Amino acid sequence: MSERRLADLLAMWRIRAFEEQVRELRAQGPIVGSVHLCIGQEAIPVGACGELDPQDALFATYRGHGWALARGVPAQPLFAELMGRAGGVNGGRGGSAYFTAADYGFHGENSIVGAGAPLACGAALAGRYDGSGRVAVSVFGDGAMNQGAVHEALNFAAAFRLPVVFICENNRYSELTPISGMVGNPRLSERAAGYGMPGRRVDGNDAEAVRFHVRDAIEVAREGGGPTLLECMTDRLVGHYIGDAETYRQPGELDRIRSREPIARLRAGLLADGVPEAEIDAVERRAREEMAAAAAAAQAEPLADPATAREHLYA
Amino acid sequence: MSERRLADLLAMWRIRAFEEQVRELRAQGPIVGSVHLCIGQEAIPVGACGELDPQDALFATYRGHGWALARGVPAQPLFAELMGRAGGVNGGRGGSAYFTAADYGFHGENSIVGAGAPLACGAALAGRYDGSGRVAVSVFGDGAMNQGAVHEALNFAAAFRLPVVFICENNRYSELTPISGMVGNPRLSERAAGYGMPGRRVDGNDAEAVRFHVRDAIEVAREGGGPTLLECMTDRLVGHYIGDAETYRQPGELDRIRSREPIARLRAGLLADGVPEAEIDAVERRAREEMAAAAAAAQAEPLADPATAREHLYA
Amino acid sequence: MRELTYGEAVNAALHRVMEELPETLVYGEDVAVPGGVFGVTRGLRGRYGERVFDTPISESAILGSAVGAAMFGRRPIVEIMWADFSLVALDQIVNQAANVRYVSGGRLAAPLTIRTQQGNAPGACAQHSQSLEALFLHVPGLRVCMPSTPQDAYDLLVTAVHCDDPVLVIENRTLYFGPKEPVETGGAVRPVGGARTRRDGSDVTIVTWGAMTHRVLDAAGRLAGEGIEAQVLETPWLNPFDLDAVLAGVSRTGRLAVVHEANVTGGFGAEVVARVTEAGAPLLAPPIRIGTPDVRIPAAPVLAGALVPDAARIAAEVRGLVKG
Amino acid sequence: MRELTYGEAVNAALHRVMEELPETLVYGEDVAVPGGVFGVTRGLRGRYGERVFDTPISESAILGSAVGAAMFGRRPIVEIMWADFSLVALDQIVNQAANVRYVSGGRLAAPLTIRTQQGNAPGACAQHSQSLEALFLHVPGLRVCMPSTPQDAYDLLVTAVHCDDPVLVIENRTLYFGPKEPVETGGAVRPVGGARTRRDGSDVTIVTWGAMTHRVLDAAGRLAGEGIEAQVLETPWLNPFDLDAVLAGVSRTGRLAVVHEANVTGGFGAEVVARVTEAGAPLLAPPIRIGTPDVRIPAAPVLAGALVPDAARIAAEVRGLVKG
Ligand SMILES: Cc1ncc(C[n+]2csc(CCOP(=O)(O)OP(=O)(O)O)c2C)c(N)n1
Ligand SMILES: Cc1ncc(C[n+]2csc(CCOP(=O)(O)OP(=O)(O)O)c2C)c(N)n1
Ligand SMILES: [Mg+2]
Ligand SMILES: [Mg+2]
Repeated sequence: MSERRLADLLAMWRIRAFEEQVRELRAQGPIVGSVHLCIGQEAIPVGACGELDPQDALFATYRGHGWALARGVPAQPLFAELMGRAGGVNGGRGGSAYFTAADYGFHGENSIVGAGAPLACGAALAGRYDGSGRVAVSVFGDGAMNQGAVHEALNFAAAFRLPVVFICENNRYSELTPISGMVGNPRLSERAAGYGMPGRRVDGNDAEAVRFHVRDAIEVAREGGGPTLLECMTDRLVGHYIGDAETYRQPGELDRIRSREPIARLRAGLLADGVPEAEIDAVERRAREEMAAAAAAAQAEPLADPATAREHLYA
Repeated sequence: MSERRLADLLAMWRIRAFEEQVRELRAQGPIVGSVHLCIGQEAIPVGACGELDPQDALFATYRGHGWALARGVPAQPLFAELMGRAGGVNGGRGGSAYFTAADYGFHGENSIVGAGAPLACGAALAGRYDGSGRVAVSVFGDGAMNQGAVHEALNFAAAFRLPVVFICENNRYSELTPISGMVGNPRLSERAAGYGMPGRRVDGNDAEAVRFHVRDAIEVAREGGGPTLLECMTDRLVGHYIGDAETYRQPGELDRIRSREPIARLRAGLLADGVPEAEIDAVERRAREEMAAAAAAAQAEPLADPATAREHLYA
Repeated sequence: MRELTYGEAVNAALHRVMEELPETLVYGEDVAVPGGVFGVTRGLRGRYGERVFDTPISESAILGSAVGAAMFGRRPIVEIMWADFSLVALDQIVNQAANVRYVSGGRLAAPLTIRTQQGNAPGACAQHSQSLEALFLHVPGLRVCMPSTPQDAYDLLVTAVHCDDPVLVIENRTLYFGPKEPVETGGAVRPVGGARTRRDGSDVTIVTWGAMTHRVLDAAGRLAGEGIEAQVLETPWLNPFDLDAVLAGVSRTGRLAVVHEANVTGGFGAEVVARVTEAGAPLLAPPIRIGTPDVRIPAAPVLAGALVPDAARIAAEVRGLVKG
Repeated sequence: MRELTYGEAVNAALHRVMEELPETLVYGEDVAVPGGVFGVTRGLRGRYGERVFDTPISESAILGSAVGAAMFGRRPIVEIMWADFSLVALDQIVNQAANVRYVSGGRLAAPLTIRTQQGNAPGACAQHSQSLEALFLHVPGLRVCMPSTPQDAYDLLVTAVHCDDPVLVIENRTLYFGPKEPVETGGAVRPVGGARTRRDGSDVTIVTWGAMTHRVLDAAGRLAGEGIEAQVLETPWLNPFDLDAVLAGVSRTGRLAVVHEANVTGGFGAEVVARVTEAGAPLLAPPIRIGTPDVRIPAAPVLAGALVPDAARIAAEVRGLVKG
């Protein structure tokens, strides 16, 4: 049991350490443009991705670095992508907010809010004909629940009982605006009933809780039971994007958030269970070292070649 | 009591007689292009429009002739519009599926499925600032519930508690396709809870039932209680558009539909209550004569003037 | 050769690709059990079962799922009933489909075909009458064609479905029920691109596409009666566009007229004129564009008729170009 | 005169119209309490309260409600954060807003202003880098402008809000935080339309708009060093478009180059070239268009930099045009 939890800790630390390297690289210059970090939300990809099989499809958002890592995409080509290196997963064409890594079962970020949900329906639909038994996971935020494309995808999947697991990462903000004021019913998972699919609110800061519900939803999906909507409650420990002044935070909000953030929580739990602190700290150190090395290696790679900028527009 | 019901009967007969004239004119030639009749659905506009005040806004669909008539738009300029006459409510520019008659509180049909719902939110929003106490009614079909714009409008109205009454005319078909197979939960009104607004299924073939629920929803809206979704169950007695072969009808379906259609039902009810048949038949005759006269008068009007075709594009 | 109407030719092409490409799917609103609002997809559901299905009225879900399915080895052929309706879901075509191959550096592809139809028809309202090809022609990553004959309706659709890029096939409902013509079916899949000389002539080159082609041929016939010989060059493929064919024609005739149903400003006619001008082709007179004026389309036929170009107006303007 | 950046000028214009037109509303994603993701709408919520509010991420509801509110006497000023996002809701602009006045024969109007911003910025992905003005310029019923200076950012927005038609004001995020410049605020509302001669010259007329204007001026400066005098004519108003100003310039210089950030094919540059050609303006050389090649925009700055026109490339192509 504590093995699994130590593995979760490592997986979460790998994501957080990756994101902290990204923040550093963005500050120093090698990474340019707007970057959306998932610090504080690591438990969701870590809990979910372990339940996916190789043939499954995963569609995330611009806040997708953690999802790519949890899905198994190596850190170096991700760093390389963010730094516009030729060795990036898309040779620098995707960047931080819009890369794919299909070889690893990561079918891409999307920087149009909600636009990935219909794509996920298509991946699930394809599974109807290719005998793969594929399940598609569609990840989006709380704010995306108010976007037409997400609605159409939820109904499309429900009407055709497509094997899709819709994971709404409810971090309580749509960019700089609290979701609470942007909906009539803040329990987003309650929309599921209207579509005729199960909907659950999940503790998104607990990888184990996420794992349980995702496994359940995938089981239903694989058996032909159709889609599920999981509303994973979490928080951003950082701004919406790097540079966000976070003026919208309430007094004491960040303390409250830090007190329940997934890594600190798991760390406390492991200590309480008698796991030696040294062992726990070693996990953090290992993740940090791995990411520092990957970032440095990626930074040493050559930039994308401008001469190739026009290639691959058409077959 | 039977006065009100006789008035309803007259109002419904006016709509049906109008539509039958339209069908005739479409067959003969004066009306060209695709036309969507509301025969069988008359009880919904008749029940709803009596509850609207002059300052209220009404947005319908391409199946909106009945809504315009019930709102008080005279028949002749409607016939004229459908026949491309200069005297049409839009001088022939709107046609059967896309006319407005703002002077009568009819803010238009729309021939893009679901597109009118956001417009209705705007009319309600305007009322926040102009002190009119305006309520906006947004009418759409069952199929439109699967369109992104309707979802966004429902949430937008709920989030801001806008005074909008959403009336879904559930005639069980989206064009030629049964709605039952296009949703995961056929009780469309159950989507309301997810948005945080009341949702009701209403007998849409009973003007009195529609009146009761619309009045209730308008009362809530005017008091600042926000929007309501009313799913009015009804049936088309005719094709989706004139020319529809209706190959999708099940054996016995049309008989079933005719047995519950609003005019026959109300007629039977009035007879049962002892209203003399002659009086009831007089209502039908009166409506038919009125519409025949209006159609003839409109047909005698001059066509729109081609020389004006470029006017009014910009202020 | 089979005698087919334009609509029947589209149907024959769909049957062929469903037969020869097991990865194809056909779906959209009312396309399966009802066989399409214009009957163009008739018989597919019965023949290919689950590979053909009706959808909710959800263009974003239709197009987006087609992109997703295409990324996973399917070849979806989806229908957007009217081009006007693509505007509720343009993101899925422009921001999604068009980016898949390029951004992934060729690791992923989106071989989907989007069938739609457009243009004005008597009585159609402003929301059901637009000619929107210019919007799609400004989007790198898409292929776009507009057949006007039964043979091209067949050939271009077959080519589109075999193409590994997202292709938009823009049909026209006023052509579906036109005359039957001999159509060669089952031939080799033709490459993407190409133009058609529908009539030869030495006085002026008229470039056109879509349903306008027929009005242009009518106009050319009238002009011939007056001794004006117009070359009518149809470009059913607009992306890629066969500029060479246009330049070849213009270099012979020295005059260019471009005719399309879309409103003039920002229409693809501007691109054609610009390319010919940039190429420095010597012209005897400035080129002209003939299209719908920049207004919305009114429903009344008598009003729309005063706006959408007809043979008489096309002949008059071309006559003015030639006679100067 | 106040010294304002482009972004501050937009903010000043919003404050002015909110002050002088009580029927105005400002809403969109993050525009109210946060003051906009670029800070451009700062201070409005505090000052005008309920007339300024944040919305759900629902572009169809934002745009559609603005059309509806405009039909009922309001003057909504709504923000679409990136022009790329308008593609999820284009129906509300094209099929709804643009039709209100025409179809109602002038009985109804939709005086709304849509503020958005577009273009590439270092690191921006393909879904956040497009220049889409050509799509809107093909839509009769809309007005479209693209300010590039603080003064125009102020003036054009004030004019747009006072205009009784739907107006799209396309800003550019790379300009918001540019240098402060003296801006005359509070002046009379200027009419819709017009062009600006940003630099005079006798050898070639370069027509441009949006952020490209600055790169063109840079290029013109370089060319002057070589003795090539370029007239730089900015057309911040694209609908209506000031063709007369272009023809006047071209008639003096005899050469035309059109520069825009959008990809070339189907860009508005084609319309400019087509109109000048149709007008029969005598040219010493065929006109040229300079824009982004027809590809998607890659995120890596080194890749995007090879595609989006810069001063060096503009200078080189214009040099080629003049030197022949
Ligand atoms: C269609 C569209 N509208 C607006 C945006 C701008 N935008 C980017 S992220 C974002 C907020 C999304 O909030 P949420 O869905 O909760 O995801 P989170 O960022 O919190 O993970 C917005 C409005 C966009 N990218 N696409
Ligand atoms: C966005 C859009 N998609 C598709 C259509 C074509 N269409 C017109 S009516 C219709 C069916 C609508 O069904 P429903 O909402 O149930 O209304 P009903 O016609 O039954 O009254 C469809 C698909 C359209 N007009 N707009
Ligand atoms: Mg969020
Ligand atoms: Mg229906």
